[in-house]
Amino acid sequence: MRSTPQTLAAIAGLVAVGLLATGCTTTPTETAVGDPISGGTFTYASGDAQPSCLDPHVGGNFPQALVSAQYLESLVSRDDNGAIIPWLAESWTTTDDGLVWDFTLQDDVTFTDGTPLNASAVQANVAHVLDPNTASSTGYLALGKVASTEAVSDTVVRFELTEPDSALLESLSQPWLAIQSPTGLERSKDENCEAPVGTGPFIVDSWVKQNAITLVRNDDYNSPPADAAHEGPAYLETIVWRFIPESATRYAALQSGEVDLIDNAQPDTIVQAEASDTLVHLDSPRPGASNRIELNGGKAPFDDVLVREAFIRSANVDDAVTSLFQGTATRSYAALGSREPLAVGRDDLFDYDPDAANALLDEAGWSERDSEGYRVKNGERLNVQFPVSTNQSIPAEQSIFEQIQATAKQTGFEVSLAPLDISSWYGALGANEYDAVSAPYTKAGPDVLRVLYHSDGIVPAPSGYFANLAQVSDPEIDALLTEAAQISDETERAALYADAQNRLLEGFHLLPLYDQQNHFLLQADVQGMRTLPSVSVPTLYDTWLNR
Amino acid sequence: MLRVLARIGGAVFVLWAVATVTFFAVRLIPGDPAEAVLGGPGSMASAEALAAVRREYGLDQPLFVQYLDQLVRLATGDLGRSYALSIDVGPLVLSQLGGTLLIATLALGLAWLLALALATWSTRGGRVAWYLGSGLEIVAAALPHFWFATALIVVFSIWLGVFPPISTSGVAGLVLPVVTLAVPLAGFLGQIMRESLLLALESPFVLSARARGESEAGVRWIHAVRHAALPAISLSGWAFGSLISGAVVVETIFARPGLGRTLLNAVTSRDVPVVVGVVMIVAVVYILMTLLTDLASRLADPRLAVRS
Amino acid sequence: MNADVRDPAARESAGPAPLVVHNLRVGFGGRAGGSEVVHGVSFEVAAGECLAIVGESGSGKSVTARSLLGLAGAGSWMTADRLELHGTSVVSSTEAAWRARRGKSVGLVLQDALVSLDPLRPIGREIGDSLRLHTNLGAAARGRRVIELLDAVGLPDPHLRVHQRSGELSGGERQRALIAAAIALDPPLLIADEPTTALDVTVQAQILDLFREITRRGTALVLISHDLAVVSHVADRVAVMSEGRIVETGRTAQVLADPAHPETRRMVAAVPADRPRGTRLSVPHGVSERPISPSRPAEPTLPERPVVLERPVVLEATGLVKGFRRPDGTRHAAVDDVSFTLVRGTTLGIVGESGSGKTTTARLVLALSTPERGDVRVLGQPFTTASVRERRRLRASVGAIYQDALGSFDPRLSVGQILRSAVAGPHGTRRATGTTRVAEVRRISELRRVAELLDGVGLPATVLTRRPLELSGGQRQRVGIARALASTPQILICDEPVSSLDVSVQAQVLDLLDELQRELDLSLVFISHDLGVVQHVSDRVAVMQRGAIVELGDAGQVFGDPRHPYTRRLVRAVPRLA
Amino acid sequence: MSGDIRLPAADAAPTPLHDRARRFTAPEVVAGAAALFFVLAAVVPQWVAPGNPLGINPLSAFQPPSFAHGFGTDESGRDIYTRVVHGTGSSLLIGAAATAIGLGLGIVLGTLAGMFGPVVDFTVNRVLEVLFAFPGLLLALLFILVFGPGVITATIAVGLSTAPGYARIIRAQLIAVRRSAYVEAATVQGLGRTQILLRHILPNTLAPLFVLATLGVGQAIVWAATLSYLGLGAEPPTAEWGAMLSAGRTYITSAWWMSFFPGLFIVLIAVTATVLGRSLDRRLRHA
Repeated sequence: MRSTPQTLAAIAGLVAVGLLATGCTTTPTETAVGDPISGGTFTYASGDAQPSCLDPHVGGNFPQALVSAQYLESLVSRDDNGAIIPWLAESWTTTDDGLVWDFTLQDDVTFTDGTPLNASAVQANVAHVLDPNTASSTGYLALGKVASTEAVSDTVVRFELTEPDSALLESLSQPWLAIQSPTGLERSKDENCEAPVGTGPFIVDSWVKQNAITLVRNDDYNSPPADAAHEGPAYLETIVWRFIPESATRYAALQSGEVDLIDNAQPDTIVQAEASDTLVHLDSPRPGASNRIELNGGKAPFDDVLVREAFIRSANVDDAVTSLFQGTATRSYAALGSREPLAVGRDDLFDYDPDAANALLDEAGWSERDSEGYRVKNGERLNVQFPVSTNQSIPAEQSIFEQIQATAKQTGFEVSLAPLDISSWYGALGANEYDAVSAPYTKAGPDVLRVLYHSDGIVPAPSGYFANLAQVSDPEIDALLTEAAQISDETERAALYADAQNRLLEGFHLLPLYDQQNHFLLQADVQGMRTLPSVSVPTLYDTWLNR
Repeated sequence: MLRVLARIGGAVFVLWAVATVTFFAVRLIPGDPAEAVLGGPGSMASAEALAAVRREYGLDQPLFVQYLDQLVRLATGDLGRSYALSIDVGPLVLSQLGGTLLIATLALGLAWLLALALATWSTRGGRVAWYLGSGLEIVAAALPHFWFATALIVVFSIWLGVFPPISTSGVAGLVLPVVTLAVPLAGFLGQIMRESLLLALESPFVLSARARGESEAGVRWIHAVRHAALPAISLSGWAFGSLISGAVVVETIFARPGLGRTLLNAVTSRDVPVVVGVVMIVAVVYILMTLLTDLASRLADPRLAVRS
Repeated sequence: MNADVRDPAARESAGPAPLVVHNLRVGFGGRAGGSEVVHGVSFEVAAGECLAIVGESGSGKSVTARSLLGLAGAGSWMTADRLELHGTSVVSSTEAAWRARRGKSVGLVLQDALVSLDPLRPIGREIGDSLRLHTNLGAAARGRRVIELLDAVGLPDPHLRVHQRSGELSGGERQRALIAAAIALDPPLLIADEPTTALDVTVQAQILDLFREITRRGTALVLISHDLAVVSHVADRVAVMSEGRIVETGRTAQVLADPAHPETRRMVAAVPADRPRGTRLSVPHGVSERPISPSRPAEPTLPERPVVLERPVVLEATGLVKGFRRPDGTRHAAVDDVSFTLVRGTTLGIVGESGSGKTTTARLVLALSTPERGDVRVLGQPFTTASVRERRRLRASVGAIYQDALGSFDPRLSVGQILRSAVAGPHGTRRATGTTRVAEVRRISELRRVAELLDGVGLPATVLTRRPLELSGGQRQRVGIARALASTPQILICDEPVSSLDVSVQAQVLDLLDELQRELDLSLVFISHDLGVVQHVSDRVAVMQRGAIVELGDAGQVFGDPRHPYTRRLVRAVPRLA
Repeated sequence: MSGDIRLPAADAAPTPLHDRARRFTAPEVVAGAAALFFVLAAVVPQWVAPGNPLGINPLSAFQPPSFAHGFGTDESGRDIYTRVVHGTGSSLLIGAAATAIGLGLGIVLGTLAGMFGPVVDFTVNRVLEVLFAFPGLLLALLFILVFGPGVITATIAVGLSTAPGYARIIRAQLIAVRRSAYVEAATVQGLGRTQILLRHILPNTLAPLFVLATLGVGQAIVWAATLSYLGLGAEPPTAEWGAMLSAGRTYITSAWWMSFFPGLFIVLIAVTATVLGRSLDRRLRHA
């Protein structure tokens, strides 16, 4: 009897290799890869800042998602086509009005501290996310419409909503709403930040600040998502999660074999890696919004649509992208990332056209130019304050801004780039001291548009932060987004989102650049490495080392 | 005895001053510390939460009370809590201290060896060696750590692949960081050592040593080198300080755990308690280091023990 | 030149001569270049004989001495028809061969052991080195031998001394240790380069005795010195060197009694000891007058000047006390109840060995430091106790000359600037004041005054544009004197004014001071460690020891029949031409 | 012991040594030329490198050094040689300003300590000890933490962190001069305190500071660059060397020239400063 699961796993592995060849997986080399080998230590080198808390409920940023996906699991997940698939919840139902959702949980799952996964556990998590002291940001927003939860039975948990939320499942698929052990959550915030307890394939073993997080295999693991390549415990014995901020160092570490995988790979290193046969490139753009520059319509000069268009027309993004990303990223013309089936691209609106830009500015009354060639209107110079978060944009991106600055200068825009550390950056946004900004925001599904462009998003949180940085307040867009967020019929939903996006793009509220980049480089002998389609965070559950 | 007491008094004074300076400097920092505790303005911290934090960290107390409170806590070795990492600073800083001390000490040693080798070699090998030696020293002294470090990574990790670019369990990971720190310092020390070495070699006691039949090597290693070492020894305290400065860069580039990297992260994330903690611990280290160098110079030069 | 300068006594002594030098040439840099500094000197030294090579600095005596050990210095070259150490030729020895000989067959003693012994190493080690290098004695055996040696050179309780460093020893002890290191292997030839220059007279005498004893043991000694008087007692023969040549050589007594070469005459004449007040010490170049032999005092070349004693007192120090705190906290009095008076037109010599408080006294008299007790009166008016401006006014009448003339000049200023600011005085700074004509007039009168001063101290106007650094020691001291005279003072405080000068230069400066004193009716306080000099220049002499004046009286009396035992010791130790 | 007695000094004037000090050595000549270049680049960069340091040309990005672009091009196709040359001005300015600040503070503290009696001396020395307990970069970082990043703060920060060192040197120098024989001689001549201060003490104390300054500028530039490199100094796209380096370090594996040449210039300027400072020092001492 012992042998069965293993053989099963083996077959699953093989199948997986076949199946997932299409998806975001390391496409294995032609030479037949043998059976997955169990064991070994995997070193992950992250370029992100070390998270201050390993519990993604707290705050809720991407670095947290990356690491927590190894030890925490969500109720649902998505497959490569964006369809919602079961995970901790094996099934779910919703009422016609879409206000009540029942999730049936897998019954034999326990957290790694022995606490059983049940309805009350899920309730505890929702409560935790909504608790102000948790200071949850991303998760908090995602649960915006949840009025209450109730345990229908031990295995069935009910979500009652204030209004229909067609994005609920997408929200729940995100790591920021991953389910943690209620016993763990009862601990102090610090303890839980040190080592959150989940149901995942790995367990947080230790966290040496400034150096590495060590994860060990969860040998009783039995709750892989439906699209996993195998069942039972993970192959890897240990994961060492390191933080190497210097991209050059990170790449050098990969080359010298010190680490097995690096994230935030720089374009030039990607090109090199693709040339080599010892390294493999895994490109997995993030879902949700595309990477874009928001134009602050809430104040001059961008409160004038003509000026917004002029700016967009005078920014030579295409050349910048080709030169800086050397083919590793494709220009986007949409508000949503290419991973989103409902994304609408409008390449007709965003081409570089200085003449048009000049005309528009003259029309808008910015006709004079001062000695330095910048446009002025009644003494005011046409200045664009552009705070850049050094922690959040990769160097190539900052270079793009520099190039936009340079091209926009030709049409008379003075773009003031201000690289700021994260808190000053938030500060600048909170104080509305910006005209253009690029703010990454990851939320699965088109509903991210509602977060980013619904006028409600202008209302700041106590800290002064708000999501609608373009400060779009267009009743029509609001209506479209609200309806789309409530409607359950897929085709109508798609239509509504299409309208909303067109209106948004035609209003020149944003300048799309490219998908949110998410490149990984890994050793060629790393097998079965893939990212969870939900928010494109890697999962090492199926990963094994072919050495 | 009296001198010892004075010494201790001085040390305590310096620590107190450092603590005071940092305390008040930190109070000038823009931004609400309470917000920083809750993960910066990016978080959706509620008003209550902020209030709670202010209470927890005593930020609602009057400034002077906070100051006294901090002094008391520092006196009892409590460095407070990190905003960003939400852990006690004391243990954190101590855990980071080891790594920095390790590379700093190794670098100091290596710098010494290099400087000595260069000085002795360039003072004996004639004109060419002289120019080469002093040239090397000047260039070395002018090398920016970050530039040199990246160059080393490119050459030794990427091209040759002999040394890992990041901290590893083994010794190999130490090589590049230590070299990065050591070479510029060696440049400085070398310049000083050569000057005093020449002075020593021209001094009468070397002549009488030669007149006794002492060999070139003997003259150098029995007499001259010791004199050459003296000024360099007394500089080691300062050198150690500069090494800690260098550690900030080196630890960031080579992704090493250590005070420098901790400090830099703390500064960029406005993690005030950690900054204070690092500054304090560095001050302590510096004081100890100067004590050590004083002792060392006394050992190397008995004349100091006599006068002073 | 002279074929055989050997002493018959030495000729009898068996075995090859420890040192034979014939036509030795030493130079630096390119052999072809005129960089030769020793132009073919020849001499021999027999066992137990002491040959003194005397010459002024720059005469090439030290280079000669050092090339006898192959240590002429970096970039030097050496040729000789014969250069034999103990019978073996070393003209073309390899460095290794030289090393084998140094310390073994030739020992070298340098001056000022403070810097000639490694200050970081115990003297025991330093001395032991010779043994370590040339014998295969074990550490213990070496240790024993070192103690024997220290004992032999007369160092008290050697077993303690071996562990001390040169810094912890007195000048004399140090010198003995250095000698011990040189004779450790009992080399047949010992070379001593200015071995007593840095020492006090009494100590100097002891060291010279030590050398005598060493030669008596049969060691040949080559004694290098700038001071005839010093060597005259030790040396069997003297070789006078000048400009790289041996200009005269012969038995000591004969050379001193009847110096043939003008250079020798100059040196003989320059020795101040036992030369009456007012006798000219310096012999103008070229002039070859009859030698002055100490036995028959020469006619004073300047008219005898009556020393009138009922003339006014210009300077009066009473009960001066000044103490210092030692590093260990204990106080010690550097100057302890010192009182004296200076009569116009006379010279008060203050003599004493190093550390006796001479210089501190000078500083007190100049009001550079304030006494704890006692006071100084200048021209009958309070000086130390006067108000700052009052004192500044009085300073014009008190000039000073220092031992280290160079150090006493602002390194940035040229001689001209130095003298002009001295002439202009404290109020000359305000250049811009008055109309341009006024300024112009002042400028001219200043320049004239500067010219006078230069003339007075016998310096050419060309030095005006030079910086002191570019001048010779003698010239510097002359500038110093000129500056001191700028304010037409009546009192001149001279602190070791000639100690760092060559004898002949010293002679010139002393004569200059004497002349000036006559012309300007100056009153001098002349501080020196050199009794010979003091005896020559002083009307009255104060002998200081450990901060106190132990004897004060007329020069003749103090030197003629000293009362205080210490004075007696000093006077006995004065190097005279034997 | 026998301090008041000296060896017979050569009565021949020591002119040769003096001449040697005047003569130029090969390194000095080279350094002089380099200095000239840097000054030109700082004052009239467009002469040394015509072309716009900010002019982008995306399609010719990442060009290795060639005839067209001597130092290659950066990620935005800007000519690195042009940028480096145009960066000289700001880098030199930063270095000079920082040194000025450091020296200024140093002079104030040093003079206080050296001139105004033991009490002040003691206090100032304590202050210096405290400042020394902050190793250079720490002080700078703390300062930046308080006043925010940027060129100006970085410059001031570097200046601050160098001040204590200068203060110590100046104090020592001042005390040495005050105790010097020529100051005593001046007193004996009857000059007043202020006269002595103005005529002798200040000139002789301040003269060596030129040397310190020259030596300091090089190091100041390096430190300022370090701060820019850490993202706390100059802001892109300013053509400041440190900023260029930190931009270039991302592409170090594919475009070494982006960081090599700015770094090279930093090293060169520091070396030049050192060589010049030393020869200046030699001249001040020997003439």
